[in-house]
Amino acid sequence: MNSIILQGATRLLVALILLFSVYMLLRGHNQPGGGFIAGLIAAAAFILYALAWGMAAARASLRVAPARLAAAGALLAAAAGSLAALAGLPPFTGLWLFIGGSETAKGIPISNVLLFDTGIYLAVVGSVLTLFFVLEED
Amino acid sequence: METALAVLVGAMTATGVYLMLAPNLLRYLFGLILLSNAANLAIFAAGRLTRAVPPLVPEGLDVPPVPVANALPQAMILTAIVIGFGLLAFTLALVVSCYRQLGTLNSDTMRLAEPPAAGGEH
Amino acid sequence: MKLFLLNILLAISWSALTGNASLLNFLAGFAIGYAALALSPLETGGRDYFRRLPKALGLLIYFLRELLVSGWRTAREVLSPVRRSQPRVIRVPVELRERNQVLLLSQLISLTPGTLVLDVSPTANALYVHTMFVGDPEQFRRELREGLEKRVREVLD
Amino acid sequence: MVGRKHTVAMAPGRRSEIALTLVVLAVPLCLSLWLLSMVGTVREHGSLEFALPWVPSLGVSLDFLVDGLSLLFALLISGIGVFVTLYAGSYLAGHALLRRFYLSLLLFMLGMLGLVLAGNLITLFVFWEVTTIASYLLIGFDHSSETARRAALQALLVTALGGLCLLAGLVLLGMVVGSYDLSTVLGQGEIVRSHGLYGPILILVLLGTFAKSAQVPLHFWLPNAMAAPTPVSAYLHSATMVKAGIYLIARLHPVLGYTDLWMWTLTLVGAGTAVIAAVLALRQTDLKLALAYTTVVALGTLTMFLGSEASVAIAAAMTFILVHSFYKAALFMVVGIIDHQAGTRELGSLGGLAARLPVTFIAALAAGLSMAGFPPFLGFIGKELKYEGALAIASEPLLVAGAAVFANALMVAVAATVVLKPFWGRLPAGLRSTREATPGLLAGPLLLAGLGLTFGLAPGLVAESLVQPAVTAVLGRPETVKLKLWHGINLPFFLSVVTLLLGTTIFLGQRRLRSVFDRLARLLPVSADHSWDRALALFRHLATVQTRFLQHGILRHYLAVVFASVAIVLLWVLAEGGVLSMGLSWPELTVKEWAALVLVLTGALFATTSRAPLAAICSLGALGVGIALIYLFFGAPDVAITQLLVETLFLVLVAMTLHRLPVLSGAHIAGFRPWDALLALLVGSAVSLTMLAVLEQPFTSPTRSFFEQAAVAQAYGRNIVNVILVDFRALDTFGEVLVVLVAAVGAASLLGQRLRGGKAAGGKRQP
Amino acid sequence: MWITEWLIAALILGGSFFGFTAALGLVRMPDIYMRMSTSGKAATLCCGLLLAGVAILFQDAKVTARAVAAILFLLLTVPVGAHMIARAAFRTRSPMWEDTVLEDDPRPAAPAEDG
Amino acid sequence: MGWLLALPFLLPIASGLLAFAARRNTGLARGISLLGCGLLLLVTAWIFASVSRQGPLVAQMGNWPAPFGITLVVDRLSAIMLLVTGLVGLAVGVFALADIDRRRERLGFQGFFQLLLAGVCGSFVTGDLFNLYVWFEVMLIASFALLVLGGERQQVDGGIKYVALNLVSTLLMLTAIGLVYGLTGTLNLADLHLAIAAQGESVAVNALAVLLIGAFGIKAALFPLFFWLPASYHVPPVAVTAVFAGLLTKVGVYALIRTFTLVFPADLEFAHNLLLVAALLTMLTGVLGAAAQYEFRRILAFHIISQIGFLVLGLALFTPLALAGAVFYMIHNIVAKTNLLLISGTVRRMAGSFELAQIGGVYRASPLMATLFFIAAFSLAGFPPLSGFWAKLLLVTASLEEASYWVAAVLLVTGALTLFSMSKIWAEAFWKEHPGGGALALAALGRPEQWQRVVPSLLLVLVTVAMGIYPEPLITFARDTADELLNPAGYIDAVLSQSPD
Amino acid sequence: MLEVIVEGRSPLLALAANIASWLLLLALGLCFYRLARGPSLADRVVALDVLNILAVAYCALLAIASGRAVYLDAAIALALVAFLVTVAFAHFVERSVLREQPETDRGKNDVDH
Ligand code: NA
Ligand code: NA
Repeated sequence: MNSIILQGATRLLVALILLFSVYMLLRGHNQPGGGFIAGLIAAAAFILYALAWGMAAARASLRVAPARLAAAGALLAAAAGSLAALAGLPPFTGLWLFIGGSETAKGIPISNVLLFDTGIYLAVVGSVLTLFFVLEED
Repeated sequence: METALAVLVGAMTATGVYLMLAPNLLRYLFGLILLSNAANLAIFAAGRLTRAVPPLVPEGLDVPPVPVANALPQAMILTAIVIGFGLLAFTLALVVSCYRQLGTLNSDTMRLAEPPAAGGEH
Repeated sequence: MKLFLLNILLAISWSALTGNASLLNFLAGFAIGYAALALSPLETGGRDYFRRLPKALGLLIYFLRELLVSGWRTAREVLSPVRRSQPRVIRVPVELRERNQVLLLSQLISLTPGTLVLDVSPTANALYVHTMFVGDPEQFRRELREGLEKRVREVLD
Repeated sequence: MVGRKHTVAMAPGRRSEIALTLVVLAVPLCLSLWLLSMVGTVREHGSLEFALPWVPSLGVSLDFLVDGLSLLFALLISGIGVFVTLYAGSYLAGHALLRRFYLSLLLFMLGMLGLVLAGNLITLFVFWEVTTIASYLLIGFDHSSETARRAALQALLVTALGGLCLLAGLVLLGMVVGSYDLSTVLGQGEIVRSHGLYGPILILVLLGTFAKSAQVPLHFWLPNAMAAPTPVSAYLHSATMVKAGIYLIARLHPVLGYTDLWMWTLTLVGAGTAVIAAVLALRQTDLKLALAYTTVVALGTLTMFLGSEASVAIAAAMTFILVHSFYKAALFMVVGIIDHQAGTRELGSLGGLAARLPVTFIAALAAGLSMAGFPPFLGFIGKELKYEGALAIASEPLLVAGAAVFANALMVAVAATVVLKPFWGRLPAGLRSTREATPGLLAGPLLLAGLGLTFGLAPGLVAESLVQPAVTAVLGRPETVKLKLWHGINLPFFLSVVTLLLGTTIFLGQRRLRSVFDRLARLLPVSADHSWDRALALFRHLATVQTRFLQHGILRHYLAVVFASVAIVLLWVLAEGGVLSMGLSWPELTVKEWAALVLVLTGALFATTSRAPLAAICSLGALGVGIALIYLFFGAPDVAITQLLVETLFLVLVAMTLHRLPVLSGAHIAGFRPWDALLALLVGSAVSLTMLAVLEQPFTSPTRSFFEQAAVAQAYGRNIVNVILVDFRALDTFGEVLVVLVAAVGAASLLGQRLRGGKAAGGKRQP
Repeated sequence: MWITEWLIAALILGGSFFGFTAALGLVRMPDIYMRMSTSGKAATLCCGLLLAGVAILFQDAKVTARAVAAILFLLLTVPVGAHMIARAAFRTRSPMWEDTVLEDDPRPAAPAEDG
Repeated sequence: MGWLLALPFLLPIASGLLAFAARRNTGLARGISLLGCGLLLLVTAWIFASVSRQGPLVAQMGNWPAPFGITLVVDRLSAIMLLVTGLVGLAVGVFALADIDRRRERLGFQGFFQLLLAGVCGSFVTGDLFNLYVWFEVMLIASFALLVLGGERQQVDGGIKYVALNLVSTLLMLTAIGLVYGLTGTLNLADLHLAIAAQGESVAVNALAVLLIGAFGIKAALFPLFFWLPASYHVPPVAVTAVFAGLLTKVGVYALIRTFTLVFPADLEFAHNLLLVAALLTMLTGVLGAAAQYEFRRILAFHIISQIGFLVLGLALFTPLALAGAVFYMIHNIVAKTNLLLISGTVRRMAGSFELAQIGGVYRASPLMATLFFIAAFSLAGFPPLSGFWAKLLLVTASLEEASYWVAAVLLVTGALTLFSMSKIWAEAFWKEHPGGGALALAALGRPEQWQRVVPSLLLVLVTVAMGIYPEPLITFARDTADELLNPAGYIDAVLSQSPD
Repeated sequence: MLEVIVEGRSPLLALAANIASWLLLLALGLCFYRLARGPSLADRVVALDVLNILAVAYCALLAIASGRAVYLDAAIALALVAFLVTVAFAHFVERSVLREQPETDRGKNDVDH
């Protein structure tokens, strides 16, 4: 749309929104947020990018085709759910690992649940962007 | 509280249905949005309402100290919102495609798949 | 350099957002900020960041005052039964070299109640501003040049 | 394809055809011999049974019951099958689809044998329908002809409709008896006849058999079925399949017979059929059609006799089945030969062929004499027995005898016509080059006619071995049947003489009579064939009208019907349950909650009433904010955030597409639609009331407390909603993401495809 | 203690006052440019004051950080949106109040069939 | 166990996503898709074998005990539906190789197809009401994409109606499920049974039953909710129609059977009456609609509706025999109907059109296709000794045993009218000479295409014939299924008693 | 302070919150009025924009009134993305006119009534 104001603001906003999206993703398990909300926010960042700088630029910055991103996200979610197989548990069973845990604090949690949420995040970003690009460009 | 939501859902349903019955596909789409929101609110009300206590467990506790809002309907609504988003977006694309291909958004004149003669001699 | 600073800034905001000042969290914020920056449309090249911080604070205070004052003025205008305003569209030439400066300036103008940037000239050397409480356009241009524009230049030069 | 190849290379093709015919011929031949070998046993022991399990859970087994009745029919089927196969091999020599013909014929033959030998009602029905299918294929054998296709369809539908009735009847019968096993069923006559369902069972079964055996008014398909090749007509539509109905009537005689309903139905329908068909037969100028109608006469006669419980009448029927099969098959073959050799079977263009087709003539004469009931042919015995049987029928001997005499007289006339008209008189110029048929064609009619003579001279050959066991089986009690050529001068003989005289008179005065009959026939409102067409047209019209009414292609009417039906049923249920009179308490809401509700409601109303799509879109945006506020008020921040984000992104998507849609023109403006508004109100109130009905109930949920207890302790998360989404019910979330993904890729492939050819927009630009 | 209470109350009331005037401006102003001038910024001001109230109330670094973040985000986004829509209205010649003084019009000449 | 039960949807999801990723490389995508179909058939066969041996299989997703997590349950009904889905999936998957053009494959046909199968299988394995909704949506959105894939004008037109009416069903279903939760506080089907039984019959239960009948009735194309089906089933490529015809509406019927045997109490008489009336009208309107059509696929489409009536009738009568009949009919119908559509595609390829007036000569051109059609069509019309006969016999017997003579009459008349339509197709497309020259011989299609078209049809016809000639195993299975459905105690025990691993 | 709020022991704040609630709701209603009246799409979009910002304010107010910071998250999310709608519609407004839809009356291109 070629507005220097929009473009200028976007320089900072895109980074901020992306950052915020990761924040929402990571805290989702304990506070409002989660993969889906975060994915929508991240998609909003790229949509903003595209509105300000054009579709081509936004696509270029994304580096992968959004549909692929979506498929990869869904596969990641499936893989995260399938990790339970390694422990001989049913699909989508949460596996938790607490790094540096002590008597009082559990330490930093690493889990396939977060991986699952990340898959959701990527799938949502990819899907929403696919939709946006196709509706905008066709 | 739920009673009010029930009435609201009914009203949204009514307006949504009225819109969906219009010949213009965009209006159908708007009606769908209304109906979809109404369905979500219905789920919300069905799980019964709790004022202003989100289903979060505060730090340091293992269970919520006070009665919190019912979490399961919220999860259901989240899923439904997302699914609704996908369906609505696809429908939007279809409407666009429809206008591009058929040159109209008036569903009364969309008779390509079921031409007036197909059911007999119109 | 500028990017690096920005990255640090992002890492700090991350720590603030998450409310966790640990080194690990800061590093995580740095990494996430790095990725976010890599994806965002930033220009390269850098300037000294710390030199401008006090100026920026000054600008902020100046702006907040403007904001409150004009906010009150618009509120009065809105509430009063008679219309006292005289809307105008004024062309404001700017002597800012960088687009970022134009951006900041126009953001500040737009944020101020009663003024609104309608358009930017193609070469970014003039703004078209819609104003409501300006009696004399020349005075408005002067005030802007010596007020906001100067401060913006000081911050971003 | 096979056939085409064969026409090109004639000689080897012919050889392989002959080989094929021989192979096919082996089937009925072996079957006949095998069946013959059972004759003695059956006469001794009454019946033989073979049982194979098939569908025990439904009480259906692959049982075969060989008793006098089934053996008689089975022998006829396989025996005549031999001749027909032989005949067909010559008749269809060089035909492209001979192999398919034989396949259908064998299918038919097996079906027919299965039908008459089946020892289980359902198994019997299975074979019954197999014969229907085979008949359909054979009638439509000349598939490129519209007439053949129509005739095939007609035969199929009429017999299949009958079949459905039969199925219902048989199932009911099985239910009443408690078994589908034929032997069991046959022994339960008393129970069946006294059961309340006897009437329906009888009517249903008889409808099936009448359709199959071409009883008036369901007879019309049979003459049309003459579109089939002559071997088929000879076999199916005269000698065997049409007698399947007769077989079944006879078969179920011990169970369903012995009542007034049975007697009157069969007698009246049979007599009516015989008389009407006789009249119709005489009107025909096409030899094959004339024969076809006499088949209907014969079937009517048989039905009539089966109504009786007198053993003489049954013996007459059984004998007549034999007689009729022999002469009718022979005569069909003769007509086929005439058609084949002379190229026509129109009476008007035939004559004087006796010199040209002497052997054919002999066969025709022999068969014709049997048909007319001259001694010493089996036909004579049959006719005498018929009159004896008619007179033995207790209730209405005169009616039956009268009908029999009338029908037989007409048979005499038709026989004379068929035998004399083509062969005597002046040979038309066009037929000078007619040559005698090949032995393959002649063997069948000659042998069949010869059998008629042989059994006439020596009736003992069939009396005790075939007819008597058959009668025993039909009546369900041991009977003795003696067949004699000469009974002395008695009432039946007198009737025979009358018949012959009457027949001769009719034959001689045929032309005059034909006009009388024509007038007579015109008195009947329409021919059944015509009615069939009318019924079919009416049905098609009905189908079209109802489809046009329901499936009209207008989307919003579809939607209206869907909404209306759900809403009306729902409201009805709610009203029944007293929800309409349910007391409502005023909701205790705070100001801000009211405000959010009002906001949402206003948004909905604006979205509905605003004429322009753009205004509606903005209203929906506002409504979304209101809904998000409601979610926030009642402790659902995750939902609220998602709602806001989704709303925002959807509006962005809409905004991105709007410029391609006609949102600025006035075309979409529509007025108020009162009916739609009414419907919308109905739906809305139905939903509201349903919700109220549900919300009125107390709510307890074990899952709720489980999630609250387990979120932190077992799933290590403090946001219970998120824990549900990614852990407790992760599968839902996974599915939901798939929906969005497919929606996106689907939209991309829908919109991205035209501009970029094969490439979809979603992944088209690689960095 | 009471100072905080009064401060928060003042912030709440001031904020909502500006929010109200913002909406009132939206309704009362005669053309879209004046509506935007009086509404968006005032609404931002309203948010700013209320968020400041939140920060003061909670006195928690995390909450304060988020409140500040929200204010910053608003300061970044609101003028951009306002500018974009104003520009669109301006470029598409959305009608101005008749008393507006149009000093210099950068837009191409309006087509003849206007009206 | 958890893995075995999750595989029916995980496999097609994985192959679908991979096929999406590889969609520009059509060869690879085809390979992935076919492999997926093959594996799916194996897995479903394995599940089927296990279930028929040891009764309902249960798996708790996420290792959370029922009713808190999502439970997968495969009882006999689910197992047979899964198996037939695997079969149809493989047959259509192979057929699609010949039928779907390159352009559509590049647009992602294989991926959508696999995800459709995933949705169908997911619906069959889940033991959770809301999860059922999710799988329905997966299925629905994949069907949307498939229906309009290629974007021809007619497709878009039909697609609009399909989408518009199906979305109503989705929203109805969602509302109904939400309210069911509101009434019972649970979503697990087995738990729902207990909760609703504890409530007793109330107006709320009745109203929810109506809502669910509405929602599933639209999916199942029940009268008067079926309009979307004839409006759209003739517009996509025939492979798509085939898999739709075989599976989609049947999932709706499955859901009806599941809810009205498991969730709602058995004495919900008004619902059964409602279903009965709807079923009868469905049968009649569908078959009349077919009689009015002169387009191969539209005839078949209307027959789908009529046959849905048979299935729902089995449920409405609610006797062991009737339910067994419904189950048997469902399997028979899926196989025969899918096959008929596949054959219609091949006929169109040979004769050039779906319009009966414009085609003909296939009987002469290809005895094989003629035989395949004949068997499938007459099986559909209920002719013995083909599978349709036993289905019809079961239902007729069931209705007569209930003394529902009208029902039996409608059943039989519908059968006859089906015959009318089938013989119409036979006479026009097969017997009649081609009005414009002649139909292509099968051999003219080229080796791979010939195989890809014939082998699936042949496979399905063999199933039809086998089911007809030796129906005993399936009938026994169907009766066991019916018993299991009418006595859900075993199912409930299996679900609620199973503790996580 | 927070406990005071949560336990409802501050009549001053409760009163202030109540008044503020009223004012903001009134404001939302006014936005709605503009939204409905238009007349141009730009007017509606501006109204929607203000409505969104006021919703952010309302979230803040909720956070104060309930003493729960979670409402802040909704506020941030809304603040970050709501203006996208405005930008997108601005995009549309410019595009739809500049692309010259023939039936469009330029001066009041998107006047709906
Ligand atoms: Na299941
Ligand atoms: Na179907």
